[in-house]
Amino acid sequence: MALLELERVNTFIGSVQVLRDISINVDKGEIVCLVGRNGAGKTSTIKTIMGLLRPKSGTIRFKDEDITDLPPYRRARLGIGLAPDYRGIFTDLTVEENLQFPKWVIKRNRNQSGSNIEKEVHAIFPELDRLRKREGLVLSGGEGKMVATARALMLNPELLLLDEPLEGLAPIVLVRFAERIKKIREALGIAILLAESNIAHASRVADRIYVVERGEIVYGGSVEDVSRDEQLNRLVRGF
Amino acid sequence: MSGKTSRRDFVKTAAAGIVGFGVGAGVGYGASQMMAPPTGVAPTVTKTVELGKTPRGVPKEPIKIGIVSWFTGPSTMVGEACYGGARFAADEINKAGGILGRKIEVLKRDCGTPEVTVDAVRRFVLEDKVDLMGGDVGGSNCNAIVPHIEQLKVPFFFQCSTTVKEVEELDPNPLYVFRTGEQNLAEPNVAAQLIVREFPNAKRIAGINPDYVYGREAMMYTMKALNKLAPHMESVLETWPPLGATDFSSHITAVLDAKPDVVITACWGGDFVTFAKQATAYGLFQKTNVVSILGSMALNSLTKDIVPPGVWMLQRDYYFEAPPHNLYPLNKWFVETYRKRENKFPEFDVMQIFSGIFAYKQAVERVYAATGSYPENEEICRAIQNSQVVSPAGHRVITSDGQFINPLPYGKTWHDPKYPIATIDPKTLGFIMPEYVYNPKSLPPVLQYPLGTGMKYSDWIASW
Amino acid sequence: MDPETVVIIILNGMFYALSLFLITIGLNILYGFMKVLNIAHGGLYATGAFLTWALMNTAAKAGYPIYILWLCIPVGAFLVGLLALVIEPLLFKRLYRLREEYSLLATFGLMLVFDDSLRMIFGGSPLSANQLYNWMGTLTILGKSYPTYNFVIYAFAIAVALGLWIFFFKTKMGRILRGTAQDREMSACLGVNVSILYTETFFLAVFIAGLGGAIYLPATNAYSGMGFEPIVLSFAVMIIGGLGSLKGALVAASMIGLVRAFGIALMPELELAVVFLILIITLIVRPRGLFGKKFTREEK
Amino acid sequence: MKTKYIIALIIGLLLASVLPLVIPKYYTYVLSVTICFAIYALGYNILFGRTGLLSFGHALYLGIGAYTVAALMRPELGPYRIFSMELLLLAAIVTSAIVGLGVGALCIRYTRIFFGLINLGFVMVWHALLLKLYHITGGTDGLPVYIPSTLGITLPYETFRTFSFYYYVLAVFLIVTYVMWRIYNSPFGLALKAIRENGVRAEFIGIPVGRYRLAAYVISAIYGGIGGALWAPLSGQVSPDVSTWLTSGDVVMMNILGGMFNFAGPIVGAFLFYNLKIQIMHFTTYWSFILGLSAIFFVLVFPGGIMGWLSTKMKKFYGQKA
Repeated sequence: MALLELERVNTFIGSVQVLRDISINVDKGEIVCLVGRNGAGKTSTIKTIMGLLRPKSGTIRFKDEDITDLPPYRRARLGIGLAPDYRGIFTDLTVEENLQFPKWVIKRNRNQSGSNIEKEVHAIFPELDRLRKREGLVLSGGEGKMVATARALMLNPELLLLDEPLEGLAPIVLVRFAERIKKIREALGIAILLAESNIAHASRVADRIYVVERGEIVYGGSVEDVSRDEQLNRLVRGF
Repeated sequence: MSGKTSRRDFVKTAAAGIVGFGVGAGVGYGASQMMAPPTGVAPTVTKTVELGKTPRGVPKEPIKIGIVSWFTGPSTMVGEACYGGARFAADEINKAGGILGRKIEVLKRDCGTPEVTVDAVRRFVLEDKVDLMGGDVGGSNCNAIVPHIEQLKVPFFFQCSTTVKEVEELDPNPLYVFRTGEQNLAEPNVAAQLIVREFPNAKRIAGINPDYVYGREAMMYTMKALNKLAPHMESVLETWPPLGATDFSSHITAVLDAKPDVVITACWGGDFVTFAKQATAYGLFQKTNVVSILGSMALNSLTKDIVPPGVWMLQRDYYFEAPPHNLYPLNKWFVETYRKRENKFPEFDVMQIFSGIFAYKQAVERVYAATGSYPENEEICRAIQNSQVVSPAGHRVITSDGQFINPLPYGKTWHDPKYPIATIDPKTLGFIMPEYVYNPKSLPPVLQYPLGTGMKYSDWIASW
Repeated sequence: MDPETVVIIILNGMFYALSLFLITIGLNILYGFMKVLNIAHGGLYATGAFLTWALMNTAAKAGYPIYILWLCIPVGAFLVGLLALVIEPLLFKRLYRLREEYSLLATFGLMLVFDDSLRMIFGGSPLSANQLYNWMGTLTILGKSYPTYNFVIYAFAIAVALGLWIFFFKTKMGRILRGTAQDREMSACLGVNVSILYTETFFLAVFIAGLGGAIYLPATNAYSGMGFEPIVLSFAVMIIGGLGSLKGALVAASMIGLVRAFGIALMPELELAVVFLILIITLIVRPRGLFGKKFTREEK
Repeated sequence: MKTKYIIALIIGLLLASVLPLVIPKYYTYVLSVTICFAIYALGYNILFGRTGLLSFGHALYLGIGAYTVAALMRPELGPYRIFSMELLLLAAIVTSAIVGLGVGALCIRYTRIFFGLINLGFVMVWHALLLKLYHITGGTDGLPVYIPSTLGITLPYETFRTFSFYYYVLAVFLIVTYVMWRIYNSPFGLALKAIRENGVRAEFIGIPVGRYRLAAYVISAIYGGIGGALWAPLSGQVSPDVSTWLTSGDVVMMNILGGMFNFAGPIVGAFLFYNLKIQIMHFTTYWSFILGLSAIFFVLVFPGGIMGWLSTKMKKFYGQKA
């Protein structure tokens, strides 16, 4: 059964329609990737799932619960974690404080494994120890992505939303980070929905892929099928 | 109850327009020492008659009184006093049948800044078509509106806000302007006399005065008079907190640092309350002598724990215990009735507008009686000039330039368990009589301030 | 001027400075978190004084002991805070979305409403509650009398400053606030109920302003219009110190307080102008203020 | 289309010129004051609505205009006193332009709240000087303003304030409104709009943003000066309270009430604001309570101001027709 289900979701920003009849689903423990060009609607989809954008019609279900009208903080408490494309690190706070932030907010964790999550996260991202005292302002791009991801995990979510986690990373770092994403699933068994603009990168991590174009899902299927489909590849690349 | 009879007496007395020393005034404090009452009705009356106008009937519509004063901001208590006094007078007159049958309505309008005051006055005249105006607007606003009043040709009864500048420069020959209280030039003079009398050995004088025309004039003329009366006294420091200040500590510290023998303050209203409280804590009252020129405007706010005993307080021209109630029942009735109405003790503003309105009433009735025609504003004003009126504070003579002449009560503050507020110790209560107000060295050589000659006040002081 | 007097002048300057400080903190919090420049803060300061007056006056009339009167100060401030819980959801929630000038105008309107409501309820005469001030008596410092109550104010303001510092930098709630101030969307995504947090923050800011009014009441008095003068000076303090800076507010408020106190002693004619000249010079030389953060491109 | 405008204009003018004959005297005076404020608000809007700079100290220029007039009429000047309204206006324009240029040069580097507050700083310094330089400015008393001669004719008190000066003010108003209309529709005026929308982008497309902002500032300063200069003889008195941050708030209120993105907005706003104030003051001393409430109401309900609301209504209406 699906963990997250979007059904014919239409979203507008102002008077511009950014999502048209989007229907996707993510199952438990699955890594799903939204692939599309810049401005295709990936970030809008993720924002709609998080509640930062309100759909005009359609429904969003999470764990069989209709969350279409819930505000973001309720969704976060239900178990959706987000690492946005702009990282969203609190620059005034140290890395440590950034990581602790979700714990301060939500006093009681969803399941009782709350105390372990910290260890698990540190096991996945051992570099965090080194950064601990660093201020959010002085992090490099890769470090920022890592902290943002780790912070989202501290919510102990069942669904992790990663918006362009691989964008702008150096090739070596990129490969390593992609491995980490897989490791997250292995260690925590949670589902991950990520947005990516490069099919090759997406296929490194994803089980399934949705291709988004102009706010519409144009394709949904396995990684292999997409990689072979030259037309889709061209569509996503833009040439 | 004696209050009731007195009131009727009073209304009757005033209504009949008895010139001279009436029943109430006869016992009035210091009435015998009043200036000789000049007579000014006759010329006006004859003039009207000579002109041979068709007699004007009594208008049907009520008489409108416009009160211009502070109804917002830190000085609201002043506006409330003026408005309360005017309504008090109006109610009393209406109960007795009005002025020639015309009832009185009281309107009020906020003054605020000089421009707003000018606008308020203009609006009263042009839109509401008031018959007379009154109010305590403060020195700055007074200076601003006086030229307009003379142009708009509607009488205005100032309470206590007239300045030397107004009297000497802006409106030296007023017709429509009346000053129901002492001019500002009176007080500094009296303050100087008080200082010379009470502290003959003082040398160093300091001042904490509000930073506007009144405060400036009060300090300047007190020092001018002191230089003449006691040349050994000198001003060592003058500080100017803004009107409406909440923190006087810096000013008090600066004054204490100058080690004065006497401190003069013209702070009034809420300012005086704050000043008194902070000055107590800084030990100002213990370390030096304080003479307050207008502190009594804060009368109802001076709860017993604020004012320390022993501040010399000049009471402008009316203090609710003077004339003493046992000697002068009219005052007793006035204070008691006002307290019943407003749950407050009447400040001098209350008394001033009250007697101003009665002077107006008296003038209208008198001219009407003489000519059989309802008078125009100009006639009314000329009839008020050089007339007299019985007021709760005693007898009032009105000079040809619209000045109500009266003695100034003064005394040291203390707390009488009878009252919830600080009052004047009756043992120290004294009056400075009008002739001394304008004549500080009645000790020889006698110099009379030549009222009405247009001599400048500073020139007069210089001639002592 | 003897050195003793200089000490007293400095104390006087701080007396004035700390009232500005207590208002400015609230302004800073509201601007820092919600980007609302709240002119009505002066009105809330005044409300603090008036409500405390009502409590103290009732208590004194009923003959309650002095510690009850002390208690009136926090209770009065708390009541003002409760007021914040009403106006925040009703008015300010709608302002967060609007442009700055709209919120300026609306809070300006609210300031007028506050000022007049106080006059309607409490009348126009100044109200004083002197029991505590008199009870504390006078202290002799270097041979000069000085009101003991002022030290209560100093101690109190320092406690507030320290307390806030600890709150913002050492407590969970404070750090959540700082994070939310920077990125409200992100913190919502991390589970923060921003709407409630804003209400709580608003309560805190208003509570401090109310405390300012309450604690100054015994030393001065409450009168209608009392909120207008400090609010404009507090804007100056806020800008000179740097938007959102606690330290800056303290330093700038002290600066203005001292300039004013020495100005009265040395050059009374220019005291008021100097305060605003400092503001202008600060803005020209260092627009982000003494302790303000560097502007981001968007803020410029 | 054009003829429709011209007919409307002629009707408006006719109405404006017969109005003093119909309405009570006091309201002719009120109307004249309103027009002065309309000039002031109109000038403010080129800065606020057009260029997007919120100044919280624009009463500085109202004060400068008014005090220039009052100062040149001072009796101390003896034979050098100026009574000609035309010369006084010229003097007010020159002084406000000079001050505007100086202050503006320091201000225009900033935007948003910083621009607003640096202006607040200047108006308060000016206010403090007016207040404290007692011997020059009269302190809190301010200065009296005498009746000037208009076009060489001096009229008596009543006629002047409640009749003749109205037409003078109206004439000046028409001229400056026309000038402002031309400015709005000039390339310069359109460039200001671009600056408001996005200062950085405007710079990229070659608009000298700083200089244009300064020009807008000086224009608004001059309009403020004209408004103040015309208002002073009407009032008959100027005092430091003309120029405070509170009175600076009034002009912001006028612009927002009327609608700051509409050319006629500030004029409507000034009319509405001043008359609202006058009328409320008539009924109650709690006028600032009602004024405050209406400010909040307008911000929440008509954030585009009266004219903004009207024009969207009109557009809808005409849009449906077409």
